[in-house]
Amino acid sequence: MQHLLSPSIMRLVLPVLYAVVIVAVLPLMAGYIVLMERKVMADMQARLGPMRVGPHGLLQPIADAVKLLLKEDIIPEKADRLMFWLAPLVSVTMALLAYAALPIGPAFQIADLNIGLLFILAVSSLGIYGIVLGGWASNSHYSLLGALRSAAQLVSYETAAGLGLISALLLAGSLSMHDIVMAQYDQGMWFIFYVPIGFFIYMVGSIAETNRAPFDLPEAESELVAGYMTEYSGFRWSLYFLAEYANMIIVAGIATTLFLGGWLRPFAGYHDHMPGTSIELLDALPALLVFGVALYCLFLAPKQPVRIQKIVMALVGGLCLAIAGVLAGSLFASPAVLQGVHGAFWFLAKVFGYLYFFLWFRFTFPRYRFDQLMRLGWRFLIPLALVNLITMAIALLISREWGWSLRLTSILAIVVTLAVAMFLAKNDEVDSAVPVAESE
Amino acid sequence: MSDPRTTEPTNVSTTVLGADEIILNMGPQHPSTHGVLRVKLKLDGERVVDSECIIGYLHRGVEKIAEHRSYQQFAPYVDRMDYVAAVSNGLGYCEAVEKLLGTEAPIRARVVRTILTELQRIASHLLWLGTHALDIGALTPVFYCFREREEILKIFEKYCGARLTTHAFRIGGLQYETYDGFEQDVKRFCDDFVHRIDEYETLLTENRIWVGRTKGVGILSAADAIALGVTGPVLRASGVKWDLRKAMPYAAYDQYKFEVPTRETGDTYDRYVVRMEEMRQSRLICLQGIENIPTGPIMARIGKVLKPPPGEVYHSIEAPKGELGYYIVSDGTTQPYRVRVRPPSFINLQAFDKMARGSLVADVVAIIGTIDIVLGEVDR
Amino acid sequence: MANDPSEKDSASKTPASGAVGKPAAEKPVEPSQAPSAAANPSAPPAAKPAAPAAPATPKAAAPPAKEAPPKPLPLDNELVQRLKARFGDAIHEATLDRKQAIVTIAADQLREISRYCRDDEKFDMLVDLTAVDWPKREKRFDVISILYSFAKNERVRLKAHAGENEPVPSVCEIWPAANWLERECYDMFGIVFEGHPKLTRILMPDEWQGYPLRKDYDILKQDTDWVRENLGIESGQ
Amino acid sequence: MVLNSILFYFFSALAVGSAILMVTRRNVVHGAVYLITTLLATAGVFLLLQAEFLFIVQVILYVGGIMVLFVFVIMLVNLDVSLLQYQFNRQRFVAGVLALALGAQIFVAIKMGQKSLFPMTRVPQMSPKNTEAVADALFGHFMLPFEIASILLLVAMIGAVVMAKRRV
Repeated sequence: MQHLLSPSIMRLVLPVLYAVVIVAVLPLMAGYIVLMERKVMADMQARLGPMRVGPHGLLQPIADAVKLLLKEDIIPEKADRLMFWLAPLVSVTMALLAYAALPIGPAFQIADLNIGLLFILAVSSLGIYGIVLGGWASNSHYSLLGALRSAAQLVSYETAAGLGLISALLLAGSLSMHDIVMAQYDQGMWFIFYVPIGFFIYMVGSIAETNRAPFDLPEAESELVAGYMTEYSGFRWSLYFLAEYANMIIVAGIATTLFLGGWLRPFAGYHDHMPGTSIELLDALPALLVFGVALYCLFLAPKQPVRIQKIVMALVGGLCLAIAGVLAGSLFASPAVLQGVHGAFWFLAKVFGYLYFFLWFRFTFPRYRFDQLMRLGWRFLIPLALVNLITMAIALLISREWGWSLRLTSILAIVVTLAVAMFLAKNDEVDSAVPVAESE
Repeated sequence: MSDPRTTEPTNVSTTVLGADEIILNMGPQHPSTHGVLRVKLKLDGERVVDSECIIGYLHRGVEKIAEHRSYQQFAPYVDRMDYVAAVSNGLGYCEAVEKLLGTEAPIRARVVRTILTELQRIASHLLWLGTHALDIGALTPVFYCFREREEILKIFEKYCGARLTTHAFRIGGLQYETYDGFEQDVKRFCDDFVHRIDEYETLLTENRIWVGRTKGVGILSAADAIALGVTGPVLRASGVKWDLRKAMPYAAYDQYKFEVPTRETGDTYDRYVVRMEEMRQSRLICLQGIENIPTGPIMARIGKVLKPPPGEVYHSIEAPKGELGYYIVSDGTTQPYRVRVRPPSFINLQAFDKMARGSLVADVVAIIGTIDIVLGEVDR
Repeated sequence: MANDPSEKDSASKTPASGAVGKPAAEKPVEPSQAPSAAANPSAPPAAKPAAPAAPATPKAAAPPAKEAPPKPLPLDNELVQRLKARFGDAIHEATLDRKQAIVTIAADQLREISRYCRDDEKFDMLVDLTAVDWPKREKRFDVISILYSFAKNERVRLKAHAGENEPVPSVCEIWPAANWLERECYDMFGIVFEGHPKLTRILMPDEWQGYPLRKDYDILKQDTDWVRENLGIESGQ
Repeated sequence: MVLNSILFYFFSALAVGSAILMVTRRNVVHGAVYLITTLLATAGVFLLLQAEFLFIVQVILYVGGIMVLFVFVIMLVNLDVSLLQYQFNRQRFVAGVLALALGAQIFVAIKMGQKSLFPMTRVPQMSPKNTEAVADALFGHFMLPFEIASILLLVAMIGAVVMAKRRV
């Protein structure tokens, strides 16, 4: 196959293949994240969540997708047709474009740009246009107000999230995502342990950036109803929906790559062998885990009330069994294949772990008011991120110049930053207590 | 560009961006107006300059109907007014007519009435907490609150067959004897409930965002509260220690010890704390009540046909929303000549404009929630 | 049925039978089903037939322990004396009905007496403000305002008689609570409170004709007019 | 190489086309969108020249930052007033002279660069890590201008805040 195509074309085939896989899998993954969200929400609220479509609601995303396709797609009469059509497209394309540099496995990366992280940030920040143009095109006062509010929120929290990321970049020394993960492998420590405050700031910034949880203000404002998405319906609305969940996965991917060691297995550097075989315990873990899930599904299958649900549960069990087989099989294959397959598993596991926090925040915290949200962003998060960046840089400098171990200096940096955070929080408290007088 | 706005702002404050005052309509069909309430807000940018509540969408003319029904026949209508606290409505009406007749319900009936009314108060506060937290964005408390409220509604259903509009009491006492296992059910609910309240507290009370959204929002001073005739938890949160169950005890409240919680600043957070404390106190009353429900008749000796002597009476009770009063004029026939209901939600809602003025649009939802109105009672 | 006989006496006896007569005639049809449905199964059947046979007897036997004498007795405590001293003949009479103080005052003095009650007598909360319609009297409306004093933990009821189109002084500046209450009184009875900041209908639609809670307000006529006006057909009521 | 030049012509055509469209649109929002496409097209050209950092800076700065501001202002200022006014003022003569001058300039540029119009030779391979190269230049060699520029921006920001503050 190699000689058939010229090398320059050959260089394109693999990335295009990955791109097709990602674009195909993404809507399915977004659908199942929605299901995961509804199930976790139900679990936290002492109820069951969707149970009717498929066993334990497993076919719910497919049902939702079909519904959205069949729903009537209304365009408001005096709306700006070109913009109304263009806005969701902009949102979705920018969200999908950001996957180009996301390293899912050591090999599974569409394009290892040497400005990878910057590219993802730039492209995901273009998503604002989708929102603002959507709000404008719907020609209704409220959706415009909602659009401008979410745009303002996105812009201000991007700075905070960006500064949070830079503190991790200091350690990595390169913008390419692949090198960042390799840096964490070389230093033998995930960056979250060196710069946890940067991770915290990035998490809060990313939640605000994707308009979720305590910051999902534009949709939930009492008079804005659904913000910029009010006038959209049917498939067009699902494009926005897909863009939002794609953004969520990207944000989780960036956090995993930068702070949680991308596709690295926990204790990546630690090598021991189970007696008698060449397999390491930690490598076998994913296979065992998925195998356990498969057994549980097969165990549940006969107990499903409806026959169709029995079949679907059995299918799911079979699918998990297959994945477990692949994972186990790769144990015996060459290290490259092992790292590739397990890398993808660990990356996805961390992404879903990170998303679980998103969902957790959504169901415990009430919503911020818009001025509180802005105050938190500008008065607390951005100064804290700056301070964290400076202290981290100093810590790095000390460890390089005077040879102290980075762990020690980073702990000092964290203590200093926390002290500053306390100070910032205290005077932030005083301001927010008197909103009325302040603006007169 | 006008100089810094030291002068009185002109009625139409035109700012550089030309965003002059806009009129914003909330309701009557709106997710967080607790029923068909329409609020016209005049906004200057984000700040509420003036507000006007337009009500009457649920007006069914209960007082007109009362003039064409006999005393017993009107009792079920009373449940439909504040449909969230039907039992206490019934208690107020029955006691008012008993006062009109000059009789009193036997002690056993009064004790059972007190227990059921206190359970209803907890149920009403639970519904308030759930919807109030939902309006401010906390998605979870509403499901916990409704789980507890379900227990109470089961007790009502076992006792009188209905969950919401119960018509649990009759003029002169009770219609049904308490079902066996009534004490155990109430005991089980009370024992379990104390942990549940702590669950809500952990979710909300120290939650920085909840405090940020409620502290300093919708402040009502004690003087304004009294002047506006506001009663109930809203009044107590403004610092006035006044509860009809203590000031003018009715039913069997004089036999039980309980506290009247009050707070000082009278903002949304204080009203939240007062109502949470009230739920704990109601639980204590129920526990004291079921210790010994006295034996004896459950119905006073009044005839089938009630013809109270001509005259008038005003009797009021401490309903979950405030002072619920009945002013009944009798002309000696079997049908009341005039029944006037003093609706706490109607008068508390009047204080909305005082609270909402100067606050932000996002707070309007919290303020409507904190007054705890039910439109059935506002419109009657 | 159980309520039938008493229904007829009430129709004839009530002074307001005049215009109300026509609807009252249909009334017995309606209520008779309601009570039988409401009459609970547990009451022994034997007792029911006995009741209609002798409607007169339960009336006498019914309220054996009725202490409140039919006519409210005159009241003369310090409050009434101070009021009389201050306002003289504006205080028409003071009675005690079912142990509740009622002071009947002249309508035009309502604002001064209310201000006096709030400032000097410490009745700082207006519990309720409503009206009762006695169409037979020449001053047909009773404007009732119920006051409560936190200090003395006591209630008093001021009753002022007002004629059909006779404006009553508004107490809005004394108790802001009166704002909506007076609007409701105007909406339901048509009593004009002069000095009220915005006296408009509060519960009924703004363009509603007639005042619902008046005794001579006939729902049926109102309904047929509305149907004829808006739908252009004859309502079959 | 063929792919390279195809892309180059595609991007430049896109840039010129959307620039023309931008000017002629009556609806301001459409104009803004076409301006964004122009900027993205020029970013594409940077990418073709292997200047990845410039590509990213162009995308983040112009399209992600400045254009968002443009769109914000367009949406906040209610436009139905300006749409009614006549868009073009009557200085036709001045416009004509300017157009001629610009035309002459372009003609001279083309005349001089005749050889490199159709780039046959490959652009010299930039060092893969041009981000470091840019960083060294900025903070090493051109430290002073960089600081002056940042102070200038700071002053501008403070000025904006003061102006906005006075109005509130």
